[in-house]
Amino acid sequence: MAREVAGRDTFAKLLFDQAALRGDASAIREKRRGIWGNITFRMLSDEAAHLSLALAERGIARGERVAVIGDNRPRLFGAIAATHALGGVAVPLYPDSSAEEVAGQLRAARVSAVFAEDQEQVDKVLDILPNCPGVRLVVYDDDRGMRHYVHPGLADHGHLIDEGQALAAKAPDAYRQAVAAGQGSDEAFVFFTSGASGAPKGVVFTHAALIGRTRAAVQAQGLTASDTTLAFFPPGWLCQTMFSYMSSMVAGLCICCPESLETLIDDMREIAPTSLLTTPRMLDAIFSRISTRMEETGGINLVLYRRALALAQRVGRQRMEGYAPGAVNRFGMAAYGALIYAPLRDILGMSRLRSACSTGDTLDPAMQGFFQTLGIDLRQVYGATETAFFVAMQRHGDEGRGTVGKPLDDIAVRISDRGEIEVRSDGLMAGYLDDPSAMAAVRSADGWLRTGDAGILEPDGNLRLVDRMDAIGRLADGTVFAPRMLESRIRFSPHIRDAVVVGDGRDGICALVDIDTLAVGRWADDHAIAYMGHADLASQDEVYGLVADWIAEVNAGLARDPATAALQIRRFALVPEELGTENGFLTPTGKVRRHAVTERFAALIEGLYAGQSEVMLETAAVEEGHHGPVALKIREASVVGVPGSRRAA
Amino acid sequence: MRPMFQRAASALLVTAALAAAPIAPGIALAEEQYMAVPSSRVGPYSAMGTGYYGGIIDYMTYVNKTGGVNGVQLTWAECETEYNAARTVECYQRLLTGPNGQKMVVFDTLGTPGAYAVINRMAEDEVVLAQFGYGRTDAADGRVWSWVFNAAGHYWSQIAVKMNFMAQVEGGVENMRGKKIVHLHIDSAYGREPLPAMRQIAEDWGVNLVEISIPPPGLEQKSQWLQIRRERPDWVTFWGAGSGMNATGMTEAARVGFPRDRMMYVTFGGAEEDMVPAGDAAVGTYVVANVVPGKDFPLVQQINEVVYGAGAGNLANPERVGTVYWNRGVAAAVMWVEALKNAQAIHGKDGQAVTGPEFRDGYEALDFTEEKLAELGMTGMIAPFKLSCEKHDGSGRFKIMQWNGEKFDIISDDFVAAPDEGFIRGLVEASAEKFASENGMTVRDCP
Amino acid sequence: MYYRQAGTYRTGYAQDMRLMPLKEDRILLGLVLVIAFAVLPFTASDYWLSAILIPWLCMSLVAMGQNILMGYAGQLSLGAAGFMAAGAFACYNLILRVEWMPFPVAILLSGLIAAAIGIVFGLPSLRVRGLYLAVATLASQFFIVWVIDKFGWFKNYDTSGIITAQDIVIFGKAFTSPAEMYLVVLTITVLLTWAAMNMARGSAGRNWQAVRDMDVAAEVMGLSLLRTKLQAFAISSFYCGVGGALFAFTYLKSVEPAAFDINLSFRVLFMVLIGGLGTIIGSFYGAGFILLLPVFLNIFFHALFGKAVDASITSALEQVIFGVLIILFMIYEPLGLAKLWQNLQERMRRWPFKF
Amino acid sequence: MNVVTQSHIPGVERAYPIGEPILELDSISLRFGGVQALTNISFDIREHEVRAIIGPNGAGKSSMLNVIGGLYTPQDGTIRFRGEKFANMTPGKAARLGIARTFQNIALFKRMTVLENIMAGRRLFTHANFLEVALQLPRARREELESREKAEEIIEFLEIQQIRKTQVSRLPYGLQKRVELGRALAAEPQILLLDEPMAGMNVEEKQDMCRFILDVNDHYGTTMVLIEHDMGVVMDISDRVVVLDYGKKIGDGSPAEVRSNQDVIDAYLGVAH
Amino acid sequence: MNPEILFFFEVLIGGLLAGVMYSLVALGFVLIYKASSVFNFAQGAMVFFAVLSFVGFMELGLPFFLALLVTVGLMILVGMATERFVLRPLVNQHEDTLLMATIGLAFVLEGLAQLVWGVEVRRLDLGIRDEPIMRIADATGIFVSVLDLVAGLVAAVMVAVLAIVFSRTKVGLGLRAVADGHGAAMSIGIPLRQVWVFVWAAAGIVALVAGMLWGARAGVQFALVGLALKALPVLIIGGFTSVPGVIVAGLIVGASEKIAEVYIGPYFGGGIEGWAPYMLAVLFLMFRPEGLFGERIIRRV
Repeated sequence: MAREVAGRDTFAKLLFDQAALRGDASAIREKRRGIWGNITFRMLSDEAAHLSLALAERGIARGERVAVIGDNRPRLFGAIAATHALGGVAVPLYPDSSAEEVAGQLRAARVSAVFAEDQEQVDKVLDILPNCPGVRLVVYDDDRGMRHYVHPGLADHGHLIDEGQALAAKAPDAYRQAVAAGQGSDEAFVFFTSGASGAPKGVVFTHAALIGRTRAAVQAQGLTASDTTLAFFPPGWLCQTMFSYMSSMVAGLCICCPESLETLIDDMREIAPTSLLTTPRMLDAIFSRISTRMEETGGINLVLYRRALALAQRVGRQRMEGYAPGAVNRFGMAAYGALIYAPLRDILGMSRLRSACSTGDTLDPAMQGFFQTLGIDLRQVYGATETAFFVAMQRHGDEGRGTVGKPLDDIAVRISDRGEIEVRSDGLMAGYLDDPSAMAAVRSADGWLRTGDAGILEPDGNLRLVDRMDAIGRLADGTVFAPRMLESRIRFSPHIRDAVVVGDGRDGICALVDIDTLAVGRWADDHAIAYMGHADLASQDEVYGLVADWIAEVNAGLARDPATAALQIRRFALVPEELGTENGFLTPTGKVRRHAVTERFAALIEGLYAGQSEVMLETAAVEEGHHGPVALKIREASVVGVPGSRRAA
Repeated sequence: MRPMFQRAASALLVTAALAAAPIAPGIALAEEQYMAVPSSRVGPYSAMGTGYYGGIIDYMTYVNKTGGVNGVQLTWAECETEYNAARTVECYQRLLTGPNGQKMVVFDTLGTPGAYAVINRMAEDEVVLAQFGYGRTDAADGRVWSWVFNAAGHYWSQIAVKMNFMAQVEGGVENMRGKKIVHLHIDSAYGREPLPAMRQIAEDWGVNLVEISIPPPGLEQKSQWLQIRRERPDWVTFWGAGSGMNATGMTEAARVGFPRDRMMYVTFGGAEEDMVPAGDAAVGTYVVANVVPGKDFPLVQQINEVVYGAGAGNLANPERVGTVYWNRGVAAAVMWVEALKNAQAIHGKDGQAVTGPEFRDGYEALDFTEEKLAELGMTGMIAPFKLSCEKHDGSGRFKIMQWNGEKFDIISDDFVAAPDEGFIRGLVEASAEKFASENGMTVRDCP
Repeated sequence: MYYRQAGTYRTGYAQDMRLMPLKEDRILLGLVLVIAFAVLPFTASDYWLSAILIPWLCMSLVAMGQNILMGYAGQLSLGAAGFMAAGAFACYNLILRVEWMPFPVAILLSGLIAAAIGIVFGLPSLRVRGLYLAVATLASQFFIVWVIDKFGWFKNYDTSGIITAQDIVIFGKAFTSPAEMYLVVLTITVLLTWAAMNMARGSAGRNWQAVRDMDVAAEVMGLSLLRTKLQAFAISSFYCGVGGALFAFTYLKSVEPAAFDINLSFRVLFMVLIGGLGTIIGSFYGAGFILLLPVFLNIFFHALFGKAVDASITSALEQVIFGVLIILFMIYEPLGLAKLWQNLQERMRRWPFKF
Repeated sequence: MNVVTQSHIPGVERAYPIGEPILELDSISLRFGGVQALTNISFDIREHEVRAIIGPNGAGKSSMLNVIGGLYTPQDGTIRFRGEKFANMTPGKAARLGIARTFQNIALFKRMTVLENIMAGRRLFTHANFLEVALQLPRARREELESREKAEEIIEFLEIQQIRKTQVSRLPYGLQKRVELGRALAAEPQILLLDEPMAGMNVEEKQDMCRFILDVNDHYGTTMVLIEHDMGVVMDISDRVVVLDYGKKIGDGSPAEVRSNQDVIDAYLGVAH
Repeated sequence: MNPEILFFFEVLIGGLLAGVMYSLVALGFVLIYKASSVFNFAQGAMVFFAVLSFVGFMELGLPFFLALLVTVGLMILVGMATERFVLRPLVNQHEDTLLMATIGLAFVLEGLAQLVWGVEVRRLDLGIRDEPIMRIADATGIFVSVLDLVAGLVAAVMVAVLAIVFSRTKVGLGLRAVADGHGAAMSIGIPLRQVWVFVWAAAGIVALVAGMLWGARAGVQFALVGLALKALPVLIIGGFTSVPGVIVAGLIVGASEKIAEVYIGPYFGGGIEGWAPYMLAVLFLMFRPEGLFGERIIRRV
């Protein structure tokens, strides 16, 4: 059976290969019912074979699009693999999307079949089915609550596999033939952009493009078949699927699926992946968790922890300045390694981590420094869905300089005259769904794709990212500023979850700050401040004081660098609603939807610039029992060395 | 604060050192002899323990202050047994090797349970078990129990002496026929220890013996005394443990109107600590003494002067000098010291420490003649006796005392012996031989 | 700190449910066993072997029995010393009267005899609970000791009523030195501890705990309260009996029934409470604490004050300190030493965090 | 509530259609001393149905459940299980017949973990005696693994994975109720008696509980008998309802029938809620 | 009268009188158990501590009544200290925990008493003769001592006083409220702490009285600690919460153990007194698990 399928230009062929070469190796580990189940490449390949035959039997043909909605589960990967085996196109959707969003995406992608994880997803799909006439088959995995669903297009995943098995027995070669029929130029995936700026758009990729990009990414990270990764971001995010399914197919690494999001932390500790995809938001959450837990612990542990961090920073600086640390410091590092760094790595489940990539947003150098202190090799990756991420990646020595590293081997990067980053590679998207004009708008005739990001290519080849082109602001006096940089600095406080900086066309910079309810709540408990819920907490004067102190620190930090000295944050306000995915302020991957925030709090922003100390804002059920307008406070921030008036307009 | 801390720290170190077994035995200074003091200073038997071990320690202090044992200074370590067999075993093992690395040569548990708990370890460890008027009676046979001594008389000779005294009061052994004696005893091995001899004598004399037991702790003896009232005995021999039980015996006797001068208390129930709490009820009670209490003995006066005069006494209450238990402790310690002297002489180790076997030889060579007693300043305090290889029990003689409400009056001028000392000795040997044959013990040949 | 848990994942329930799922614990246990079996017998002094380790192990077994009954099955009992006496005298008589009786068999049978007695005295547990049951079990304590004391047959008609335990002979080899006896006790203790741990974490332990925590619910699940409680009594008495027999044969050697008095029962109770109710391993801690703390306090005070202070003062002070320690324990860690150790373990697993 | 009622969409086929009566209660009367708790009550429970017993406080609902579960022995009346007659039921007998229950005031084994509680519910499926357990003989090991597998299935079913090794006394009330349901399920019961499963819960928890009750019925086909005094919830999820008042049966039938029954309306109006 | 019958009466009366003495010790347990559901293991130690202190003060030269007053004050202090250092930190803890803490307290009290007053056995002379009252003896042939009568009287007075305190005073009301549940006590405005201090002090005074009567007979000494054990069967039979219950139960235990010992004991070589009360308690439990006057426990599901 082996080596009969020539070429490794489709994911189906790669799986076929993996199954033939390393059939007993783990492709997927899934924690279910308290233990980690094991799915080998052979099992995955068999499932793909059977499922694809059953799908074909049910009329799903080569080139048709198959949506998958659900969490990272073996069955989901099986569905993608089966789709690819069939020659179809996988369309991973976000499981959190609303029924309307799903309907729009199903229609846009002209999907023929849907793999839905459970009753919740099936309900969504069944609800919108009348609007999506193309969908002929809905497959569910978890039969919980599904027994009485009677619908002609509904099928049980397990039953399909059984059907496929029977078919395979009759036509043993069908799978191989189907796989062999695939070509690199076939469409492989449709991903939807997260929609941080604008509505989500479907992006089409060919097998060849993604395999090429994945190879480059795997190579850059140095991943091999012995690596494992934990998949917990939604599969609808290209980057996650690249880290899981695609990398597994290309490099043979093992994908681990946590039991549930609630047990993620424990599961991560148990499985201790060697490769990890993270986002600054998640790192921020981890850091904030460590800080608060450390504060709670107090005592000698806290002292040790602080000293350990301080020493690591000192040694790190020394190294950067080019001289080796002395014996005392080396001993200190070793001691703290045993006492602090290693145990923390262990607790985080990061002790075996060889490569951790952060993408999706700008990673604050200080945050990165923190994780590197712990001995975690955290690197920033720059890219977007259209480029299949991995445009640039930090290599050793690139960290801590605020750049996003050097471009990967298979991609060329240049900065346009407008200061925009443009890339060219074989691995870029094949186009937007059904919208050639949109493609033409971002890609030049000679293949350079405009990323929409402003950046600087430094002499040593490192790419420095400024911000989205359209986000870059210009103060009334002409000073250019990148909100993203400022926001990530504000966010570094364990008490702050998010911040949105405004100031385009204004005469100063102001910030809307979203506090971390948990961390600030603990802080309030410690300081005997009574509060009820987030909104109340975010209106406490003491909390304002806490944030004001931090912003003063941020301002001081900005002032130290002449390049940013002018960018002082003048005033700020705390937002009364937590910025979350469910209220639309965040994308599913956790990025702030800037326009959503500025729209929602337009009155507050006006108040910031009008010099008011309080703004009334109409709220829609901010919290139970709180209706009607609430008064939002605004505070001045202490500003360092800025000439001119402190009071705005 | 600092010196205190240092002491605490060094004590911790000592504990740690003990924990880090085995300890390298320290080099013993030639002029030191290590002694073990397994005291019981808390709990229900504390009154007994403090007096007895106080006497022992006071005499050892006295010896040290007056030049030691031929120049050898005595050192000792204490361990709290709480009069509990299990803790006694631990104490035994702990005290076995002293802080200076010397092995202990003699062990005295002041209690039958403790003595029984360690008795089988003696031969192996080569330590003398000096039972001072308690413990295993047939251990008086030195051929079987080569390491155990009973130099202050045992319960069998004690009961024989008591019955002899009763006969005297009744006007002769022949008058004892048909008389009734109640043996009122704590329900334990110790309470039953005199019974083999007692039953035998009662049978020989035609005495009606009734045995009634008191469950410990014996603060409530109403039913026993009701039974006694019904039995209407002529005599009661009381074998209690702990001053609560002993005092209650007398108050209950008073409540049922049983005459106290028809009650004879055991040596371990016949001390001031047992009598005083009973108040007036105790007046008239007879007690036998293997060591006579009192402050007038020259030795007692000297100790009072040398030790208590220097503020080095062990008793918290110096008033207790000269009481039954304290004097008993002094007498026990005198025997230790004399045995040490003998051992030094026999083995030519004048001015040197001796080992367990050497000490045993010294103990077996104890010969307390009247002259010796006079020399020691304890004439009339204990009866003269001589030990030997086979004979490990002492004189077997006791003085009869009667409580007068304040102190003990000595009734018998001289020490009273059992009516037939050979008979008791015969019982001892028979019992020991039976034990030896049952347990496959080798019987020592004595020259 | 010591524990490294990242990357230890389980692929089957058998792995997750083993006695010690953590590798670090297994290493620790292995180390303890190696020291206990291979190092201590050769290096520890006779004092340590015969006065500390042997009684500690014996009493740990007894405490384990008490803990099974009290900690797991929730039946408060004050009869441990009585069952120890039953075991000790049963063992003596078995060896005395049955010529071919090998020591291990005698020990096993003594345990079974104690268990049978335990079942009889466990009957009141069907009607009463808590302190009431405790007093009911006191009856067994007093009764058993009284019977042994009263009937000479149990003591082979020894004149003083004290038995001398026979030498331990296994397959013709006599185990008489402290190290040899220690090894005998250790082997039996380890085996029985293993069995107790299996029961405690298995279905038997769950049944006991079900009866303890909510007997109505247990009954409704189809559990027979009668059988479960009596089973707990039987197993508990078995452990007490074996522990008692070993205590008599390897530590006391000369035994009178009065040695198994009510105070001993109370001490066993303290052991369980201090060690940690409902933990097998806590039995060892508790036995160690109750048995050894007074010893160490005694040693400590003698070392600290020497002869400078009246020994009765230090002895009384020891008692006060012991009492204060117990109170402090109840205030700061009412779940006992086992919990303390567990907390330490948790701390080490969470290090550098506390929570 | 919309998620909850879905399994009862008219016309949608049930996975386990309602069958013959599995339990028949005939003229049950129960007295405590002089207090007449139940008077001459008869009704039946059909296989696979969700049967509710409702009534105001003190109506005798819990007594009824305790009679079925064998905790109380009625003075009069008989109980038939699949046609077999039982003069008196004992808890043990009930358990062996496949009757499991939860309690109004949570009766979990407090000091055990969630997993242990649920495994303890496997009582009737563990046959190894303590000796086999102590010595880890094959049967004990096998049964232990089987218990664990079943328990894990239930844990997944009830979505309590994250607390499986938590001691139950540390859990919030709502979760404890869920664990208790899990323990009852572990016995793989034919009939599940739920004593006020939603008492003291907030709206969200109630919804969850309703969903689980229906899912259990749907997934395992378990016959459910539940007590509630909150009529609203019961009406949504049960197939048939018995109404008790002062120990007497005053209504029996489908939720709609019961709702329109005048006696029931009176009884409920008479009680302030 | 037939001497055997007379003897029986004598045994019976002796038993009843002994029983009163048990009841006195048991009373202290009941007080504390009623108010705080704590089984006070230290009650025996309190008896020892109280009476030893009393004798100690007398030895220091205080006159009888002053010594009594000072000792009462001391027992109140012990009550306060117990509340502050043992009960308060353990509020809302499991009963077992509290039981264990009182065991610790027992060690502390025993140790302290011996530390301060030494280990010698003291005589306590209450000036009451403990010899048969000849007039009664002559008239009936039954021996009763003045001390016996005093003990009975003291017990009766104590029960009466306690009954009045329980029913008439504010503290007594609080006590009952506490017994009904701590919340109830708080709600009627009686601080739990005060109630605790009160009952512990009261139990201390009861202990002092019991200790004085026992001490007068057996001497003031450590063995008094063991009296607590004798009180256990009394408590079981009487019920842990009933003051009249322990009095009646004490009489039952006293009488039955004496009768058993005198009439059955000889067949077994005696000593059955040691376990007979417990066996009696077990039998009793089989038929009335809640005790003589205890409240019936009804299990609700």
